[in-house]
Amino acid sequence: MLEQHLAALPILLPLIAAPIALILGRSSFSWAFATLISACACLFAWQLLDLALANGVISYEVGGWPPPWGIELRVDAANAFVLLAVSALSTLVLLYSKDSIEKEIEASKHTLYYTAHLLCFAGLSGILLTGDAFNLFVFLEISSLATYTMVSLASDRRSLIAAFRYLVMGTIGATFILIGVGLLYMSTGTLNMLDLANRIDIAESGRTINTGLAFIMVGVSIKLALFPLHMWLPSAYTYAPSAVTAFLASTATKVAVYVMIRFIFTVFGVDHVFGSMGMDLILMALAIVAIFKCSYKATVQSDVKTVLAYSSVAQIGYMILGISLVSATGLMAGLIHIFNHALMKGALFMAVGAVFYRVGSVDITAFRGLGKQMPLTMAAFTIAGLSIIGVPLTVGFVSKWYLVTAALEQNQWIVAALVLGGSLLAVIYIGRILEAAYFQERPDSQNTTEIKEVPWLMLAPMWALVLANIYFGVDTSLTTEAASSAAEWLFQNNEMPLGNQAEAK
Amino acid sequence: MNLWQGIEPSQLISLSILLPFVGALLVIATGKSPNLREAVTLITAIVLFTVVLAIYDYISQGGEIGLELIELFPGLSISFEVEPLGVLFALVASFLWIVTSVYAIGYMRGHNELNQTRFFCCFALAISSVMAICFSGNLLTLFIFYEVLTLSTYPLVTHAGNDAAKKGGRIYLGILLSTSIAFLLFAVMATYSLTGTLDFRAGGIFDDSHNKIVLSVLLVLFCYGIGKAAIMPFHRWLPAAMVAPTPVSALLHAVAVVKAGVFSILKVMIYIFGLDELKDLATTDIMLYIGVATILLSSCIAMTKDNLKARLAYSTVSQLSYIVVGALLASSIASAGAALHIATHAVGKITLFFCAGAIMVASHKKNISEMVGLGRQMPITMAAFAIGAISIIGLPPMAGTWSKWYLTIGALEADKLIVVAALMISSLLNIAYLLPIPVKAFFNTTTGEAEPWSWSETREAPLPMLIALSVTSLCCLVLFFYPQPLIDLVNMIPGVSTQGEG
Amino acid sequence: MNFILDHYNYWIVVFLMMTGFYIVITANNLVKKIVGLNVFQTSVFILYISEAKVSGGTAPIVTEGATLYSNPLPHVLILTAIVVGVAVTAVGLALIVRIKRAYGTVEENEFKKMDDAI
Amino acid sequence: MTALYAVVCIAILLVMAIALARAFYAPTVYDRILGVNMFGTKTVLFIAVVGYLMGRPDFLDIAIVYALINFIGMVAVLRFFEYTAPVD
Amino acid sequence: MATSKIKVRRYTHSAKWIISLSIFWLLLSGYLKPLLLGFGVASVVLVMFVFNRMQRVDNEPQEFGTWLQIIRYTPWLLGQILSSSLRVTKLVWGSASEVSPSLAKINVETVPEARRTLYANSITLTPGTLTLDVDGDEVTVHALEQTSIDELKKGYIASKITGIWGENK
Amino acid sequence: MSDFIDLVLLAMLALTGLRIIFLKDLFAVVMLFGIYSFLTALIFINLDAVDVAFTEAAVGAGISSVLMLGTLALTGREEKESSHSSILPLIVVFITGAALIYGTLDMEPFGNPDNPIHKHVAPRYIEDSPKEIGLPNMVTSVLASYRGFDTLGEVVVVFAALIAVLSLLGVPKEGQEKAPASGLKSHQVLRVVAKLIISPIILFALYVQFHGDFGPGGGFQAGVIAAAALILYALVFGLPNAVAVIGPRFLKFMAAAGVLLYASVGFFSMYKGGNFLDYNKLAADPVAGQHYGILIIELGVGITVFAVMLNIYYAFGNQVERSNIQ
Amino acid sequence: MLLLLDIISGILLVTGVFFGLSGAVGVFKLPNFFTRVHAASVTDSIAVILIVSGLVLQTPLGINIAKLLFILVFLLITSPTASHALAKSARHGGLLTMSELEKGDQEEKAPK
Repeated sequence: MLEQHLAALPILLPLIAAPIALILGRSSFSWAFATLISACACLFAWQLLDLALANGVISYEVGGWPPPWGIELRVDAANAFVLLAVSALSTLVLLYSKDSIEKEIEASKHTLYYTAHLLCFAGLSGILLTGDAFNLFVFLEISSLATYTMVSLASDRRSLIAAFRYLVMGTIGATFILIGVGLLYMSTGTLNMLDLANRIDIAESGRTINTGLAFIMVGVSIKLALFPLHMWLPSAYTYAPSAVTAFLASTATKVAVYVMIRFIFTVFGVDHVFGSMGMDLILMALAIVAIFKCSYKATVQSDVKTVLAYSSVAQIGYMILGISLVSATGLMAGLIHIFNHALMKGALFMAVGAVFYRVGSVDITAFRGLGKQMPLTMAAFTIAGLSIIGVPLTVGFVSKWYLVTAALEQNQWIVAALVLGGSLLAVIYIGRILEAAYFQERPDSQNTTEIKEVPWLMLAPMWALVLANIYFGVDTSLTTEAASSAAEWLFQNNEMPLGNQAEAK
Repeated sequence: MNLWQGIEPSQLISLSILLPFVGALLVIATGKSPNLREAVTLITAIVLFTVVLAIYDYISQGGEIGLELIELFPGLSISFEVEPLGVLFALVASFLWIVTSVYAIGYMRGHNELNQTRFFCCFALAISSVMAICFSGNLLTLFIFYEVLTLSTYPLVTHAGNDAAKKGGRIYLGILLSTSIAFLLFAVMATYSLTGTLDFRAGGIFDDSHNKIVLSVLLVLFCYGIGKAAIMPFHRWLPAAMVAPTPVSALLHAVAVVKAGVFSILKVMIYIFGLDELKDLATTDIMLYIGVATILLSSCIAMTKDNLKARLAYSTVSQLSYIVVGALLASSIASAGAALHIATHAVGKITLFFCAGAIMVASHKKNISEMVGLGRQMPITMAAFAIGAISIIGLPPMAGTWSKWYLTIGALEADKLIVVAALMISSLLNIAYLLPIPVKAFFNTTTGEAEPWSWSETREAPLPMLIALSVTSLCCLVLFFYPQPLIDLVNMIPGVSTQGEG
Repeated sequence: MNFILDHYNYWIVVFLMMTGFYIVITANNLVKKIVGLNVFQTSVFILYISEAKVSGGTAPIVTEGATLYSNPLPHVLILTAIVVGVAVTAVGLALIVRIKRAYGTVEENEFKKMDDAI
Repeated sequence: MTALYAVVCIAILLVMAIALARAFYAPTVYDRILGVNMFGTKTVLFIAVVGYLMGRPDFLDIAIVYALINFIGMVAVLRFFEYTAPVD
Repeated sequence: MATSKIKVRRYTHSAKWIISLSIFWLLLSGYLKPLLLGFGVASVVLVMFVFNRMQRVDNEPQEFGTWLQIIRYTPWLLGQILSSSLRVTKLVWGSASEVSPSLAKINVETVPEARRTLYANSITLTPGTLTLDVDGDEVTVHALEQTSIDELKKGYIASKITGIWGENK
Repeated sequence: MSDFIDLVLLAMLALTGLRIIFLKDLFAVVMLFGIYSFLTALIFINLDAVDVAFTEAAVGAGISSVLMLGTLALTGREEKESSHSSILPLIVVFITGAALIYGTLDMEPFGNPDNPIHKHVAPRYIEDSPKEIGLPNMVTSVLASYRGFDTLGEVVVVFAALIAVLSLLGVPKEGQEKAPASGLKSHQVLRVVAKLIISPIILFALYVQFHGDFGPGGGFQAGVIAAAALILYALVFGLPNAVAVIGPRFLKFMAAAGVLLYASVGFFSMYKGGNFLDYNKLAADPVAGQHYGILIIELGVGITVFAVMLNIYYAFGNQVERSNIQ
Repeated sequence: MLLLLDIISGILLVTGVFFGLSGAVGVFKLPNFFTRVHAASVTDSIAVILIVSGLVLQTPLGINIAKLLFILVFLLITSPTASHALAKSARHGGLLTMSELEKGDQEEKAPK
């Protein structure tokens, strides 16, 4: 029973849990319930990944209708891998948010927050698992709406503007995707991604399809905050409540990156997108500019959350760079970085949230002397920060290693050099914060005795992520296996049969 | 030595790495009681030395030790492999750790430093990573622990916590991390993508099938990527790191950090490029001359520095380039000289730093101009200083003689007369900036009149410090008369020999 | 000529979309931005529905005598999309109300000045 | 009959266009509302007639909805003026 | 006694509503399948439930006329509408100067309270006049021509309404 | 003829769009937006998309406009002069538009029955759905059964919007004392008429709910219409009265219950051994199963949409009344 | 018989449209707002009545007739209500006085 529906459960569980959480009403009930559900979903995601690695593709026909007539959920190594990261992060952030949210959001809205979180999680799972282009749009909107809610929940008034900007940009992005899907549908008559891939006929209606491709790419790029379209991200991440930022930064954009991978590799085909359209060059250029421009911007910000937000944009550049290298290794590097970056940024934002919890500010000056007052938090921040820089024995190094390897494989020496050059900027922006934390004294005006370590419920998930940072930085077998089989699968999946009963009709 | 007989040889490696690590943890655990903490440090240091000796024993009998830990990437793991050069470095480092620990105990107490626990802990961590570097079996392992070393010494550099320390620390970390990430990592990965392996192999892993131009570029990247070797213009971190407490400077500049740098360079030249391949590369000469220029320029800068530690720092920069030059000469003798120089310079320079620290603790003097007549107050210290200085200059009967000798022979053999000349000039410069210090201390007096010396006026540094600097200065002497074990060890390095080609 | 007759519908729809898009980008007032967003989305809906049309066909509800029906699938999609649109609009407007309360204005250039914008 | 429906349709479209013009350019805000209201009622009629024109008159439900929404829209506008004094 | 009368009135009122709504449902649906009829019953019950809640909340009783009253009133109204339209049309296509708009307040004490809405809407629909305001016993009327006002003041419509629906008590 | 109507309506749309750009009076903008939605819905009817037209009219012209007006009541009517130049946006828009036009060049002719879009997936819906599902309205079949998952998503989107609005604006408290100024007290005529038509409208909404299988309509449209009826009540009689009739907390519960009702059908079919939302398993006869499934999920949709729309209006209305009192 | 029905409904439709058109023109042509309301409101009603009746005559007996009649009733109730409410609102908004008082000197009571 469970086995049969495994592919649907990670979406359905949070989807159903959201209204129940709303009905539960009491904030502690809904918190416990949401966490439990998220943990279950995480467990299922784990099993799914196992299953996908063992059996290849799992197809689930919702409503019992075979694709392309019905909606199909399609699990392979790639999305199961990302789903695992998302669900794990969701669970950890929920654990973390109990205390953090109490501080940052007024009590009457806690239940709404947990509901929104579950909705967002459900939306992200849906985006990952669905095999239907339009269904993807629907889930995209579920997660986006929940995201706007969560961003605007912060008490800072600037969060409202951030959320509004996010809403406008996000909706434009979604509408672009809608246009793209419409154009594709028009020239193929189908919405199922695999079926689309089989039926796309460049010779017949190339211009329509190419336009569709362009619109989907731009739309997804807005959602994943690719460089010139990233304007919404820094303010949204900065002013959102800490737990929200931790969740979004580590999942939402990653899922969008996955969507881009999915469209490029599964729907349009590498040969077309990169071969004849030359999209790889555009993506590569944008990714590199993103890495440098945004890393630089990160070095001159004074608000630590903004620093990390810009860093996120830069890191997304790395993922896109991996994709744009057009090789299995590059794609694998991108996928690994999706997973790894979730670990790093999750931990970093949680640590920043912990600082906010105690100090009430996340300006860089607020970090002064915290190395002594909040040793565990700052140690977590340090390790995760080193991971962002790409220091060996952390996950950051693993991603960077594969990325450079991929670049060198393609004889893109300059790209490889630029990737490494980009990490130098990370040294600067992480270094500034660490220096404040460890080598500057707290200003006397602030009462230093009150600042102590945060509650264990915040520390535990933070350190879980930090340890994961190290664990997956040393034992790379799981990530590498999953990512490489996913990458290989994506590269040669064009001949896959459609659904379980593809031959039925 | 039979202490470790019962243990599987491969476990000796992990033991040598884990010991200081465990020591560091113990230091944290015993942080509340200084005595216990220092006892732990000392005992760990001594035990470690015995382990390294055991390894040496095993190696000198022709044994081979290897250890593969975890597979980081498919086909690439963190692995260790003992070879003579590494043993040499490990011996030096582990021995000097004992000495430095003794010294540091005296220094820290004498100076009433804060955060001593952090200090000893990071110290032990640094040694741990140095051990890992010594025995690393491939470039990846080397790179990883190279980075760990940088990070674990950063808190040491900024130990004082004031603005100057922070600034120094920033430069230190900035240059070392950025060069290693931007150049070294890139070079490592390029090597991997070219050859498909990163293992250290006798004779190198590159061969004629690889594009010479690419290799030339790689050579430059390696040389600059290993920023710890302080080749100009990436030498700035070294003087900047002088803000650290003296035991740290001693460790950083004589043993752990800088030697890890030149050791890495030697290792890359010998085991990755291979000396034969190295000869054919266009950039070898360029780098060689940059090394030569570094030697001369930094010697000149050293002369202008009045601050004793700064002078010593620039001296270190120039001495490091000896080793780089030795490696880049691509001759077996020069390489042997370079390898030997690791050891001889280590003992010499650490003596000098010990002395500088002792002077600071005892008389609070930092500048050379203030040290006039100091020899009367601190005769033992200044005598040791003189010994160290002579060793650095390369005059008999001090250890430095041997390494300089082989370096010069190697340069001659390679027909690089400019290098020979540079070595000579540099020695003269060494004399010019080092010898005046003991001379002033002993023979000049502030009043101009030589007053008779008496014990009542001596205000030597605390006893542990004195012991430490005496031991190292003695080593300088001993290694001159009894260098054979080291030379034997060096001769065991494939392709390197003190006997010249053939 | 035939080509124009076959495609004019799409072209006007494109024009409409761009009108909405332009309003979203240039509008200074947030309410107008939301209106623009709606215009933009609504135009996309027309694109879909245009795709579904079959000349000579009739609405996809079974009736006697009809053989040619328009394609029902885009209709379904757009039903969903309309709902999504109104959901986004409601959230956007709610945000505007809060912004007005927090800043006293809903003109973009005015509250940009109030907070140091990033 | 179809031709007649067509003519009626076109005529209603014309009326709608005029109402639209009023809504575009109105001397007072009330004229604008008047235009919009007129547009709404004509739309209801248009839907009814178009149903007959296309031979499927069973979509009158939509016309009902239009009428309803048009009315609610008017009420909402009036309600709006309770709060903001109209200026023109 | 009085309360029971009100109760009875409320019941008959509800019954009227239920019947009208049921007829409305049947007309809309046109299906006589048991399932849909069941839905119909459920719907009417639901609507009545909501309706009663509204009644209780706002306390504004509504009264229907009988069908007969409506049927008697409608043709007259239709005729009025037609003539009014003709007048307006003439005005529109004629020259604008013919318009001489005017404004008046008319006393409508005779019209029962519950019929004032009907009265007001009827005025709007009849030739040349437009109700602007219903305020207690006075109705403000705008007319295209003064003559219309005079006609109104004569109480033609008012008497028509009271004639059909009865006088103010 | 149909093409001609299409063209005229599109032209009106284009003019409306253009006019919106240049109008600075936001009230007029919102009015024109209402017209825009009406026109769009007319086009939908003309293009045979009756269900969509139904929804667009109710949502675009109805709910959206009402909410926009509510917002305007709080934010003011005038748009101020924008400071940034309009050259860059114009270029962006022009490029985007040019890309789309380029894309249309390869499009199949408008309305041609041989287009690929009509040849691949759709034929099964048109030919087999009356047999497989047993409903004359194909849109309902596709919406509720073939793509029932999408519709679940749609309901959740609406639910998410409720969560967002509740968290942003809050809801009016129940059992508040009646604010004297609320409602259109002075419009006596309006009150009488509104009261008269509200009940039939609700009944009409329920009719739309239960007849979505046969004609245009369904849960979503029904929910919106019913909500519109109560919004009318709230507009005329004041928010406190409306809240007293149906309270926001009950609506919140309803919104959640609707989603759960929908999902429970899916889980029930899982329990019966089918996939999620596989209605064939709900009854012994697959067609009957489909019918039951669709009825119930449409009910779920209707309940949620009604509750959410009304509650969102409450939230806005509450803001307006509060600001009015102050 | 059928022809007769066609003719009658044709006439109804055409006249209905004509009235609608007149109203639209009136909305532009008439001099002030309240007169324009007259035009719009009255012609709306007649147009609705005529056109819907025309359609009813073309419809076979069934639910469609019911719906048409419902539309008719609904519009007949709401349309004058809306016009009235609008005019009232306009008057309260202060629109009445401007053009009215210039001409209407015969008014006995000037509105406030």
